[in-house]
Amino acid sequence: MSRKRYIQAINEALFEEMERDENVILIGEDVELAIFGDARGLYERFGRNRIRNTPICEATLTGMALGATAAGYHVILHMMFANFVYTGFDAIANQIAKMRLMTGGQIEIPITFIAGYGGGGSNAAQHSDSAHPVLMNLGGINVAMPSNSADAKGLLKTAIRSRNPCFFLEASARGGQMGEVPDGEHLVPFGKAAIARAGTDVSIVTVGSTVRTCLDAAQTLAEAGIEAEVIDLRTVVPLDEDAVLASIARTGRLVVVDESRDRCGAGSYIAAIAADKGFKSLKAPVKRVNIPNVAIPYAPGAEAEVLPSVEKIVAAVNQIGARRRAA
Amino acid sequence: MSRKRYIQAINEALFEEMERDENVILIGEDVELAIFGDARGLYERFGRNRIRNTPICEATLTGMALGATAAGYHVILHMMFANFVYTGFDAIANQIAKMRLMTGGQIEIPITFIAGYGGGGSNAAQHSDSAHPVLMNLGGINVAMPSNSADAKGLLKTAIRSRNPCFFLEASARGGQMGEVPDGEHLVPFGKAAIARAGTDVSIVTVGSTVRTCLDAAQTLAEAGIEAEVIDLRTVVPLDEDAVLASIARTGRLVVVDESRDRCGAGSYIAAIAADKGFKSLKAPVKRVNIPNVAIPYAPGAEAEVLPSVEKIVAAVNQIGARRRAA
Amino acid sequence: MNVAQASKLQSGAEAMPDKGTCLNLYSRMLLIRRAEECLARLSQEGKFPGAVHLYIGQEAVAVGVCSTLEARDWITSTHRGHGHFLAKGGELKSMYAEIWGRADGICRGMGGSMHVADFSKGILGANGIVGGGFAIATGAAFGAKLRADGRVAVCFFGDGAANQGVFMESMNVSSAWELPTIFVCENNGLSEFTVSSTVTGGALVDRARAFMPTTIVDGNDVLAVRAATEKAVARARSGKGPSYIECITYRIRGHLEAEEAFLAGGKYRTAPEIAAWQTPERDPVSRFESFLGRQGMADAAVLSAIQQEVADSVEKAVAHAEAGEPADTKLAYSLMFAGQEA
Amino acid sequence: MNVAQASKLQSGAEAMPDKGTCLNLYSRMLLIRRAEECLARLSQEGKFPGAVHLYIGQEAVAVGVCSTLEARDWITSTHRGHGHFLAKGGELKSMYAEIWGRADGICRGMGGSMHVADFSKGILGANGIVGGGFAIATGAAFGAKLRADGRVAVCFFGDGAANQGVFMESMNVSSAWELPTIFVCENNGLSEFTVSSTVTGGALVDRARAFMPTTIVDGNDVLAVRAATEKAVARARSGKGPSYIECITYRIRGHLEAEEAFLAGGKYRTAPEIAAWQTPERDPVSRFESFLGRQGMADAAVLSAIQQEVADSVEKAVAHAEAGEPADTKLAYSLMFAGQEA
Ligand SMILES: Cc1ncc(C[n+]2csc(CCOP(=O)(O)OP(=O)(O)O)c2C)c(N)n1
Ligand SMILES: Cc1ncc(C[n+]2csc(CCOP(=O)(O)OP(=O)(O)O)c2C)c(N)n1
Ligand SMILES: [Mg+2]
Ligand SMILES: [Mg+2]
Repeated sequence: MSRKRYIQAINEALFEEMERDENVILIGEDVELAIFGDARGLYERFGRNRIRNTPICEATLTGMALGATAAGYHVILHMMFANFVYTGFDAIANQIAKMRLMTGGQIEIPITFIAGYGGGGSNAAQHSDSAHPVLMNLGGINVAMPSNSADAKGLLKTAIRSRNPCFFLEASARGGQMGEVPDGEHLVPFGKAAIARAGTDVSIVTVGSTVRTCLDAAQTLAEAGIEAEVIDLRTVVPLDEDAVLASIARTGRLVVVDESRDRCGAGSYIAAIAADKGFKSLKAPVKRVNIPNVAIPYAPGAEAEVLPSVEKIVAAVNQIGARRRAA
Repeated sequence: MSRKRYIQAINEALFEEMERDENVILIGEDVELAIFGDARGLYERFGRNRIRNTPICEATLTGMALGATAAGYHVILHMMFANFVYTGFDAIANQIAKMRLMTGGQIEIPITFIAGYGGGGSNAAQHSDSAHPVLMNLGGINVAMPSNSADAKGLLKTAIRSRNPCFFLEASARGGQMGEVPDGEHLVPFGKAAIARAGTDVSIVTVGSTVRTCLDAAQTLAEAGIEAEVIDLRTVVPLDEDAVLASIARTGRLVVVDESRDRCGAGSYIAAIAADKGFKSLKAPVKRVNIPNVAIPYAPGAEAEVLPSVEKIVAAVNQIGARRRAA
Repeated sequence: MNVAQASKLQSGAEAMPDKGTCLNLYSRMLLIRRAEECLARLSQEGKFPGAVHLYIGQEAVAVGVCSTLEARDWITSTHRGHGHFLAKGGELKSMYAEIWGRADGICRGMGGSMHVADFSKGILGANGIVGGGFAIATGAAFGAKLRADGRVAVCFFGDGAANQGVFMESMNVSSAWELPTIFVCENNGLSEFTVSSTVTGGALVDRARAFMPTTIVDGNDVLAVRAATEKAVARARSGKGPSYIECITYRIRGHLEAEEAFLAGGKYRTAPEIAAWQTPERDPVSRFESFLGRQGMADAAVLSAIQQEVADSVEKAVAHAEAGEPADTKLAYSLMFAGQEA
Repeated sequence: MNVAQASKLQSGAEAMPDKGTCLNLYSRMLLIRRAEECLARLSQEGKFPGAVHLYIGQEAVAVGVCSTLEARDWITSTHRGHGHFLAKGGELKSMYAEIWGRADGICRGMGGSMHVADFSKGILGANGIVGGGFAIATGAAFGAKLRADGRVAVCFFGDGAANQGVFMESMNVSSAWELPTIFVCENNGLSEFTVSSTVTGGALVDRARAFMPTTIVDGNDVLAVRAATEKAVARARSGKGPSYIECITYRIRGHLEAEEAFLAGGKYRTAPEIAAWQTPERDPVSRFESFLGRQGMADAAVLSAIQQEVADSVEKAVAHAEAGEPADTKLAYSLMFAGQEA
């Protein structure tokens, strides 16, 4: 184990996987100088045939990633901010998410997309969106959203070894967060949630940038005598329904927290699963703490107002009457 | 009242609104020859300064619609198939959905987008998608999805008179469906659901292309003694939560039906609302009948397999034990 | 371009391939022609689901271009993709089976006409998104460039697609990185039911000229197309970068079969315009047939043998498709991901 | 283009505006310069949230172009939008207030630096999406064309943005429909931390040449920029269609303030390269200042009066922004739609 920043763990995964497999290449705008830090040093190590700055043309870059798989490459396409996923959305939604089905399974599509998502930095509406809901709706794309350094490394390595397209979404606000990362080969499987904190009174299901917030909320709740269980989904496609259902079975109460807009967001989907397969376990309404149906404002106070927070999570838990169980 | 096809009702709305307001213009690929029938005759009536064929360049067309509003136009942009919404997604998601907020409310954005959506015609994955979930997630866009001729006319007229961006999604498979349309001025407000069929035993909440399917299912259920209430949402943004909650309060049971993929789809969102604000009313799990998380296959049997159907709806209702109430 | 202008373009006759090659060109074009005619007929009879966009009139482009390619080279195709599929070596039987929605279709019935693909033969798919092939071809070419293996990627696209911005983006990447991408514009003057010139600024070739060598050829002259492509392929294989070839041609059938139903009496072109492109001198197939005769490469017997062979293939393919099993209705769940259920 | 090449471009001195105009050009450029320098300083001091992309070095472009426009004309801007905003008549005070996230910011604190807009003055917004302005400007120009009211729409964009396909799409629509769109490329040779030439095929001007009249000017010569724009505006107003003006210039500051933090020691340009564009002969402001002196249009007293006025404005704007109320934290809910809660 060693302590590393979230962004360093990503960088390590890229290094290791590019060392392991020479068919892995990384392209994107400004990846050579590695402005997010995740690609730092790769250009110096692997050179221009493995790491390459592209022109600004997201619509083509996404389609090119698909084309390059025909030549046997695993393409890592760095899309910078999740908002630019919309710019390159056509080939993602119409080609990559559908191509394997449309060809009757002739092909595998080993592409890893990287994009930073989420608010908190006064980056305003065009640099603060979370794109995972629209990606989740496409059907043919895996979506990994690590909440900590170890998962950042392990999930990215899994993505790069997978034969399927995957979005690896970096929590923009978490890049500097420290965490323990196992030494040596460390892979985190897709579709296996983690119990980030065990608890008996309420389940808080979350992913990515808000896991930390939920853990902080759980701490606050604990001080008030409520033991919250925090489930970190790690990947939203595939999604570990069993973990969610098992947790609700234990606690009977659910608050879903994530950093995406509410309408057709990730939180709504998880709530829907609970309302169906978990219904028998539920003792109270399923609450959602996420982003209201607005674009992200610039001014810090106005931005904070629309982001998930410890206060909102605690309030949601209290609203559904989670109480300390009799011992 | 007179009987009209769904597509004719749309055509009528376009005629009337373009007569009413000379600032309304309609552009899109092949709108002059009106291949879907919805724009038929408009070119002959209004000429090239009001109706205009565009080049194939969805990414620019969506942004142009925004620009033209600065010159005081209400732009109707016909995008043909919902899949092409993905092609023009950038300006929709990054500009139009956010621009009013980003400018501090300086502007209104009167744009009506039209697109046909949904499967059933062996049009394969790139011509059969439903784009409403991704649009719903953006936050700043209204989404109208008429299920019948009267609503098709009334909702489109409302969209064209509104000062906000709106997607008017035509159910591709319903273009030929006949229905009564009120004569004279007929406007249907946004955010007001209709009780398409009243019932006491189970609520079926649906919208657009699947309303007819749900009514057929309700008929089948009635024959088995189960009275289903069918709620036609009409618009999914804004969404008439009250109508949904009131119906569940009456029936205690909910099946959500719509033609979009399950993950972060419209159905999941409605189920999530029920699991929160409607929880007290619910006597059984909330079931979703929609599209599984796949692209739409071409072959008719394989396509039918993934679309909502009477059988699936009936099965879902039966699964949650809806029974005829004691009289 | 109208017929008179197209006729003035340089002919490809001087770069004459040998007889065997010529007969192959002929039989491939004829196969496409007959296969498409058959689809037109059976579409009217409702023999298969879905729509078809037929390639009749443009056969010389696909065949001329693909005759210069190796099996390992790639093509990306369009919504009008049957001709490209067959020209690049796709199997008629499995294409028909696909269009019929059969389990043994080339895409197991999941894609249909607009998505016929055979990656094992470098056919990266017909595409329902206009302009969808640009980036895919460019990405494949990028792969070839990185491997320095001499493979090339041909992107077929229409004059309508040339208004999609990905056209410029792909040319830019191909040019900046000297990729072996060959941009083949099939300029048939039409973009669905819109006359392309009404929605197009300037000349398409000038867009390409900003990035790479360009040439305009008579797209109904299979040898001219072939000669132009040979140059582009040589340039691409030797690592020098992309080329643009514009083939002036015409679509004889409607945008899609049964377009009348969509048009409801509306018209976007005239009967004489169509007829002018169907004369024996303009039609790519009959024109090349006469040419073979004049060159002494094929007498009536040779031609009729080829014609018979083609007719047999089409007939067999229909029988095969008709007899096929419907596609597996549960397949979608397992096909979305490799080794993962949807 | 390097300094030596840029210096050879045609100068605008022969199309000399009158003295009043020239002094306005100077004071506008100076206002932008001082306002940006102040932001650079206060950014380091952490006086406002969010990032700023400064325009220092490119002032002649925004000012030269906008000096030819009427209030009713439109501009679309970029992530580097302060200069455009101020040149088109936007108010410094309300721009600063916006950057400070204040309730009385021009966008009520909702947009920040990257989204400063004043629709009442035809400023259709800075934009965080590279290339986002192309279609918006084209749409506005389409509106003007339909109304035949002689308004024009100017689209400012960078050399990096010129690789976005919407550039070609917008030029195509503008050209096909003869729209009054004026494409102003600010070619500063840089695209974030990438030297643009490494990701760009061919010459940008050739892309435009396929659609419309083009010209390349020294973007650090305000009169040259103005003269070129005057021609384009005249053409546009008279209904003849779009033009392309490429302004060769250079960005003096980092891509965004505090870029060093992102670069972690990495370099994409050299100090001498920057210095070469900062000489009195190259810098757009000091160069025009000398020119005014040489022409006898402004003596030291006139210049220092202007300088004082500019300094005062900046100082007042800072004080105003510092003293402002924070943006309303609940505003977002009511701003997403007109007359409808989110
Ligand atoms: C992104 C997208 N927009 C629109 C369409 C609808 N469409 C299908 S074919 C076509 C015209 C294409 O014209 P061209 O590229 O010249 O090809 P041709 O039909 O002439 O072979 C259009 C607009 C589409 N399939 N995809
Ligand atoms: C769609 C999109 N892709 C990428 C970015 C990130 N980005 C911001 S500015 C920039 C470079 C723009 O270069 P140029 O257009 O030349 O403008 P300059 O910064 O030189 O003024 C990039 C890549 C973005 N904001 N939007
Ligand atoms: Mg065409
Ligand atoms: Mg630049």
